[in-house]
Amino acid sequence: MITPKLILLVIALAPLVGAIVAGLFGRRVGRAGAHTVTIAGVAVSFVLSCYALYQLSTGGWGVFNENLYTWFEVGKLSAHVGFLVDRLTAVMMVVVTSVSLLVHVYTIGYMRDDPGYQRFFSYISLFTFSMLMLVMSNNFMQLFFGWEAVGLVSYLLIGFWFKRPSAIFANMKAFLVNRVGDFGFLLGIAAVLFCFGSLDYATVFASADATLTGRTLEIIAGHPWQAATVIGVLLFIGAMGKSAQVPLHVWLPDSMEGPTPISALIHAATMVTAGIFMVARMSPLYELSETALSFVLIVGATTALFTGLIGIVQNDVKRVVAYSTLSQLGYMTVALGVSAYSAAIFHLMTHAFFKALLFLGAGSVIIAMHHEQDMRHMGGLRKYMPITFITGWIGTLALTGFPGFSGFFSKDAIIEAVHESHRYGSGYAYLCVLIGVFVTALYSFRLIYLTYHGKERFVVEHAHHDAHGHARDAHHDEHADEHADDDHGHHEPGHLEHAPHESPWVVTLPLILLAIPSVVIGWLTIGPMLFGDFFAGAIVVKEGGPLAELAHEWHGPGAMVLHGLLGLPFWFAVAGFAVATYVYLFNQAIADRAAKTFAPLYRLLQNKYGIDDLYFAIFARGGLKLGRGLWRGGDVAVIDDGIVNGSAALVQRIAASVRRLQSGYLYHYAFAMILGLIVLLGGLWMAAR
Amino acid sequence: MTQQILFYAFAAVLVASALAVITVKNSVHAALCLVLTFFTAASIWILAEAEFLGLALIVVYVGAVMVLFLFVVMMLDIKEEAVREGFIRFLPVGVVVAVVMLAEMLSLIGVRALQAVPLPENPALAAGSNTSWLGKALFTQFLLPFEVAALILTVALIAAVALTLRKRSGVRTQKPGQQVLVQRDERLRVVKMASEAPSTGESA
Amino acid sequence: MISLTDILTLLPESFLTLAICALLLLDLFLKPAQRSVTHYLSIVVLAVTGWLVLQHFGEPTAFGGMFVRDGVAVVLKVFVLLTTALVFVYARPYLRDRSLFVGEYYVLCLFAVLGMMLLVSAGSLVMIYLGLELLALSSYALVALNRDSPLSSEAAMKYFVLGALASGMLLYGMSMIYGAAGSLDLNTIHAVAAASTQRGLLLFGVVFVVVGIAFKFGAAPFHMWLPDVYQGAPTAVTVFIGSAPKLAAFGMAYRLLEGGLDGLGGHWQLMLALLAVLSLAIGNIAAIMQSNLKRMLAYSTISHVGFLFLGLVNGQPEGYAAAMFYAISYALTAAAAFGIILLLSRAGFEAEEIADYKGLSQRAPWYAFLMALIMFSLAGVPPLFGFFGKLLVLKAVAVPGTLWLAIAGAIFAIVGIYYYLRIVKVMYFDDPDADAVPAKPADAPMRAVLSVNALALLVLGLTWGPLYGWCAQAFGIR
Amino acid sequence: MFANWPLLSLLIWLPILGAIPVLLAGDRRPDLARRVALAVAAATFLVSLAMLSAFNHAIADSIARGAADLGLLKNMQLQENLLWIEALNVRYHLGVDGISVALVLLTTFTSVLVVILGWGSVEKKVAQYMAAMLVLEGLMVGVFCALDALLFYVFFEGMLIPMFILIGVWGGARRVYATLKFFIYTFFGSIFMLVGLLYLYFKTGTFELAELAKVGLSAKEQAWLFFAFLIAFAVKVPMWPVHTWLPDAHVEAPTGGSVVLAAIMLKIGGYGFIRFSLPIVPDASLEYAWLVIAMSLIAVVYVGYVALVQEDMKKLIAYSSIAHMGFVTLGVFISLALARSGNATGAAVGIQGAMVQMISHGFVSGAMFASVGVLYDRMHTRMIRDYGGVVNTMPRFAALFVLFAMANCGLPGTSGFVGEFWVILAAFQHNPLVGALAAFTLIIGAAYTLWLVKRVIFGEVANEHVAELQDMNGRETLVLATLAAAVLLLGLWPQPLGNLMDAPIAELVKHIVISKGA
Amino acid sequence: MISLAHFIVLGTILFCISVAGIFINRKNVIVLLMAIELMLLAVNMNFVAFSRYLGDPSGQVFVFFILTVAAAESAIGLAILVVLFRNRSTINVAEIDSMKG
Repeated sequence: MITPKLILLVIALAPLVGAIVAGLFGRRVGRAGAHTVTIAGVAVSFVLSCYALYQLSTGGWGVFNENLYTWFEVGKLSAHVGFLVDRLTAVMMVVVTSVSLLVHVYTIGYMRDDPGYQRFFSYISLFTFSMLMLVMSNNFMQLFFGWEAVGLVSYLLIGFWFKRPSAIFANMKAFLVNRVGDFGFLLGIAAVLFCFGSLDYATVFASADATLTGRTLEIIAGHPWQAATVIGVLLFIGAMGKSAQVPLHVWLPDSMEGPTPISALIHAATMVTAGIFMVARMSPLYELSETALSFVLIVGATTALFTGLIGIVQNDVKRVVAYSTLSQLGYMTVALGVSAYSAAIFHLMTHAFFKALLFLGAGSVIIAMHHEQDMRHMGGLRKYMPITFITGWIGTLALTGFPGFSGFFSKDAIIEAVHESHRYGSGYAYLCVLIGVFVTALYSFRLIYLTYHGKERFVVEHAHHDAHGHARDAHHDEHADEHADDDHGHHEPGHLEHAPHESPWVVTLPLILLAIPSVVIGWLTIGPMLFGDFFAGAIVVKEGGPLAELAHEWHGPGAMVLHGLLGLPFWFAVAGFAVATYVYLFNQAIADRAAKTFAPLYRLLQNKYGIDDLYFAIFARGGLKLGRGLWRGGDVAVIDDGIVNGSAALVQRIAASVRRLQSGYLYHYAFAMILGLIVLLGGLWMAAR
Repeated sequence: MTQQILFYAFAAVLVASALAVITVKNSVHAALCLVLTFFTAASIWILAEAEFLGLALIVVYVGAVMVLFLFVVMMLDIKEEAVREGFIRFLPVGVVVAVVMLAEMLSLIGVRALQAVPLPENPALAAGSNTSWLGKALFTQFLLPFEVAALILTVALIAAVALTLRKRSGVRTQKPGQQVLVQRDERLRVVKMASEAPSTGESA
Repeated sequence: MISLTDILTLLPESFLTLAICALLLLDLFLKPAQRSVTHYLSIVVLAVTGWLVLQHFGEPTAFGGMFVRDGVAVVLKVFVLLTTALVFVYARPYLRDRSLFVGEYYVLCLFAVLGMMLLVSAGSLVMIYLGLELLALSSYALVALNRDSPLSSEAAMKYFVLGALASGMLLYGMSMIYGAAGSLDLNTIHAVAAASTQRGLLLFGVVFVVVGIAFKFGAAPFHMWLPDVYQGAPTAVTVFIGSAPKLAAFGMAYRLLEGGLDGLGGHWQLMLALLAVLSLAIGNIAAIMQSNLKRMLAYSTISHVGFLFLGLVNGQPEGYAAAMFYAISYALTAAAAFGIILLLSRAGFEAEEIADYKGLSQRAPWYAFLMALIMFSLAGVPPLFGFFGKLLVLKAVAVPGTLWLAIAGAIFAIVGIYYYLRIVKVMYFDDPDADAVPAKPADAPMRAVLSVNALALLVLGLTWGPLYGWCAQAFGIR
Repeated sequence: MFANWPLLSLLIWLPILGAIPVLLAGDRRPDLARRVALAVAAATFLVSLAMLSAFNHAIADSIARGAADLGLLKNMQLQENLLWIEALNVRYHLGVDGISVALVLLTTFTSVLVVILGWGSVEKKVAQYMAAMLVLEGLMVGVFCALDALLFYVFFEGMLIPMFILIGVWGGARRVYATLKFFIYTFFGSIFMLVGLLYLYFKTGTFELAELAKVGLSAKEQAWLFFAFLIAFAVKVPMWPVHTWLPDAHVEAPTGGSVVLAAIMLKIGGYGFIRFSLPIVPDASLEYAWLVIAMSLIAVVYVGYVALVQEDMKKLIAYSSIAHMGFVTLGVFISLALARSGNATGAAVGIQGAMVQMISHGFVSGAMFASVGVLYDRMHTRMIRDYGGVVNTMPRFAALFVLFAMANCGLPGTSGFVGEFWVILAAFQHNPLVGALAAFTLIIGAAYTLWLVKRVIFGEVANEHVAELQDMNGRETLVLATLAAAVLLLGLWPQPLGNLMDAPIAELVKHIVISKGA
Repeated sequence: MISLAHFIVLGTILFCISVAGIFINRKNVIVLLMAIELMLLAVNMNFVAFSRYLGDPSGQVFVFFILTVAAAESAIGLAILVVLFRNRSTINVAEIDSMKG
């Protein structure tokens, strides 16, 4: 009997099976076995997810909400593992499984000769499972469960090349920064439980209005805070961690230490959007607190602009994309902040495709450049790798929001929504997202030009390998991996052993497959998703919201494209494009001159506003100092040496003096007896009086 | 009245000689003072009509114990100068302790209350004499302690012998019994000696 | 008047007296090589006496109340005899190694036992005094038994002088009590003490009596003799004076304080409480610094006396029962502890320095194990026997009013645990010195009896109910 | 089918008496000793499984003789109630409820693993080591089964002896200091409890826990008793500031000792709070709950920071143990406060969380110490700086170690998450700030654990010693994999454990709501 | 008339003298023993007086025993002293401190 439950179970578990097989029996099934079984698992998930989405979209299924098993039950409170699958979930499932599937395929090429091949497949399948559990959850406990599980896999994958000091530093940093977010998230869940007495979405959402309206929490005595705000902010802190919002964004650029496929999958397309998804999912709660939403809005806007700025000065090809991801996540957050949840989800979806595309393209370039990631040693690659080049352009156009491309629809919708919003902070946000468009275009095209256009800034040293020598090179690449960051490889930066060439089909195929939705998905889905009632029931917006107002003016995607050509954002993008084109294609000296002229600004951006250093100083070094102080000062000095050993020493000292009383002289002994007698007599005398 | 005068006289001597016991330098003098103390104490007891004990004190103590003391003092031949060192230093402490104690004890005993009570008629008179009065008690009511006291004396005997009697192993004394028992063979032993053989290297 | 029942009641003591005399005579005719006859006969004498004690011949009192044979007396006597028998077994190899294997040792010990038996059965001040002196005089002589040892004679001298001083004080107290009560009979004194409103003299006497008791127990500050005597005496004597006399001292305290001066409970309880705390403090603290095991055990004795006093402080049957139980447990444990020292010593090697025990677990694992049991028992770690003694005395004071004593006891138990653990540490955690004297093959009966004795600490720890029941019964609890 | 057997006595005495044949096997035949020990431990584990099966189906009190109304303890099953000391009415009264069953199972389970672990890592005096372990096991089971306070105390203290020996004989360089500190610290704590128990005996004339829970006590009495219990159990848990024995003891203890110490012994403190403090002195517990909560929070935050800077792996894990045990005490006392404020569900959540945390910590910290033991056996150093890049040479080990590390920082899906999650939820209901401080463990716990992992496991091979490391052998793999399975199972499906403990916890919550002022 | 108090006070004074004697004599054991004899004399004085006062013979009987025991005690004490002197060639208390601490 094929029931929705069974299908959903298969969707969730198929990647897990793949992960277990590849992970535990990796050596037995071999490389081919490992990628076959994991790809099969994810493929099954993908196909069934599409089916589920289809069924849900067409009304074939109702909203699925069922518990699978009771995880823990105490008194009236119970936590289950279960699925809540509605259209929102289904969209996420499709996005996750599709990107994941493509990344799986891509990995075959990218990781071809890596010794941790099976392990890698196991991890990404495990990630897929975790992400699916996260999005399919029907309760907060499981949400947290998935939330942390994806964090774990992210940790494992960033540190995949565990020999690299930078990688294992980055993965720890990522985990810890995420933990800061989780800290808030967990408290948010605790607050939800406190207010609602339940962890189930359905129960919570159904009674959200009734329960939270007017309710306050007194966290600090005498300062009652709106419960909805507390919950909203706390939960959003979790999202800030996972979706890398300022000030918890610092981990994402560093996470580029991981292999590129996971940068695409986890740190661009899916995991980092979990926060966005979560807030959208919690829209019934967020709608109850203007304050929380304003908070979201401001954080998102800040992220959108200021992280984008850093992208301009980056030279590592992956880091540029990473900062762009940060910035785009900021856009999504801004959308959430103005109650345009579906716009956020919509952007999430389009972004997933084009950002995955950009990352995988970057990965393709990196393969070609023998794991050289510095754009200053690239240039002119378009003639070596045309597919990558073309798909790269497509991705960039989508990212910069060129009208008609998917990114255009989603980004424009967000900007418009912000424009429409009257929420506190929306003015600031509007400014940020607008400038953000310019910035995005600037760094995106900078990347394109530096990579694919212009002169070749690398030297091919030993071009005696034939075109099929890649296998051997990859063998060497292993070494390169280890030293990619500190430039101490066996070749100088910018010196290649042989000429770059186009990647194998397993790499290019996903690029192509991702390029397609990057172009068309926006056109196809904006209608129902943004302005239709596709998300009705899943996303709740109080009294319309900005999207509802936009809906009045919406006349289909075509009209939107035309309208977009006249819109402010488009011209900002064009400006960015123009600047980038002029500077990086024709007159690169300007860039250097600008860097010199605005040295303080340049350094500020180079230093990422000093936030990393600040954190390192305060939390890492400060934490260590604090710990050492508590240990040496508290545990060792006061408790151990002072109280414990101190009292022992005191007893010893007393013992030494008591010992001296026992002098060995008879008359002292007699004296003691007589003294004892006198004291006892004296005591009696006192008592008698 | 006479009794009182006698009592005070004896008491004065008693206290004085007791003080002398603890203060004189010479141990022999101390022992002799102690003898005097016992004498006066015996006199006071006789004054209190405890004749038997008074006499026993003189006979047992002065006759036996104090002689033993003197014997030991002389046998051990202690140098008196060395023995008296530090005497002055500790005298004040001793006096203070004694006085404090005396004050405590006297106030606790409640001397005033006891002072009012004169001694009653001597009950021993009814029994004939103090000795028979005591004797009766001793051999009826106190028979068991009496036997135990005998055991204590036995222990003292055994202990004193065990501690001081020693057969010195290093001292050569004549043992007539063994001398008499000696046999001819034991007196003379014929030792056969091999002649010196310088050629054997082993003996060298 | 004396009757046959009086003699019958005293049958164990009479038998013991006659047996001692017989042994004394017999020993004269034994060659040194035949000394074992005295040894085994002594043990037989103890056994027979013990059997007679348990037979309950005659009446509860004899000689007009001079002698009392109640449950307390019986229990104490049985354990005095048992402990002494253990002592004899443990002492033999030691004595033999040091040409101390003489009849006097046995005779004096047996006289001391007789003194203890009379002491715990005393019904009169006179009997208490005489029993005490019988015990004390024998002990003085025993300590000096090793005539060639300067330490022994020094210890004996200190013991003697201080002992004489203590009995002088005790006697002074007795004279006051006599004066106040008009009788030496403890029952009469009890009645007077309970009824009298004029307690001045009695109270005055009580102070001195308490001093006498404290000295016999070795409670601080009347404890000064104890470390020196324990250390200086030949170990074969230390094992004796360190074990059985504690039972007798308890008997004496019980007779005097409960039997005679119950009516003044409030006063002597306070005094004992002070002495208890002081003993706990001094005993436990001073023991830490010791390097001589015998001396350390001496200080540990002082601390145990402190605990025992906690039971007496209670002044109720439960408290006495606890104290008696404690005394029994202590006597058995101390006998075993000194037994180990005896076991490991040999001619020229006293095995009394703690450093001598380094790495014992590697050289003689079984002895080390036994010693560890003993030490944990002394430290009061469950499930060993010693713990339950502590439990009972703490229970006796863990009531409103004396709770502070229980807490003080607890605190000093913590201090005390350190030095017991140190022995275990030395035996188990340290490696033996290269020149460590190897454990000799001990004589079989000793090894067996010592093993049983030490293991009994564990077994009795699990099954102490009947023993405590017996103690409780002696004091008329249920 | 086992319901009428004296299973609990069997569980206690089988290992204790089983130590005798192990000793008889002697140190000269180590393999025989090991095998006998393993057989005994395994048999005990089987008996504990029998207990579990009997527990579910047993008719309560089936072999209890003269069992009175047990009140609070009415969920006790498999009781054995014999008179031990008639004169004092001390009873040999055993029984288990769900809480005890869980802890007993943890004990027997861990003991089997510890015996297996001892196979390779103990070389000298094997028979004595194994015997000490078995005796320790029996005593620990006894603690969890005793329904008579004195019996409890006897087991509670008796444990110190084998542990003292274990650390002292088989420990590291500073073992003597460590073991003396351990012993005296613990003794220090427990002796005051003894005085407290004796006072209760004075009040009630019994040591029966059920009776003690019923007796009315004035506020002052309760306060005194509360502190007597607090000091005993706080040392055992251990709570800040009486925790400093633990790092030393752990560092110096042999691997097996560390595992037992962390996995089981510390639990006795938490168990004590649940069995003694809450039922007997609920009002004082409530009054001073703030104190315990504060101490627990300090344990979480302060000790977390201290753990961060440790250079010795075992010390780090030891400090992390303290921090984790902070959640146990936090959960227990938060629950009390919640129960009194009418939030029964919250209270149950807190206690359940505390209990699950105890069990989980048993697995996780046990596994962590076992892992360090695996490394120590090879390198003979515990210093973090001597390691690095272990994953290169010991991939299987590294995988498991990372798993345990994740469990240690409370990752969902592992057992470490469950207890912390519940406790934080409960704490938030008590006071959001308390919840926030508790939740701080998410950050600091991850920080010290992952930093450890980073420095030990990841990176380049640090030196030639690491380069020569051999991956785990079968025995080690078996132990760690078993623990890993337990960690995951408990993390993914803790409900069976919850079911086991539900009834007694509900009863406890019901009980502590009632003030017992007299 | 001689009252009971006379004797008791005398006994007390004797007792205190003996205590003082023990105190100030830091060298000679024999003098210490003599001081103890004084103490016993004080006790005996009390007993005699009380016995006389109470008209009860047991006090005087006790004195009898005390005298007996004191004699035995002296014998043993002096024997010990002799042994000590043989071993140490001194009975100076200030020199006899080989066991202490």
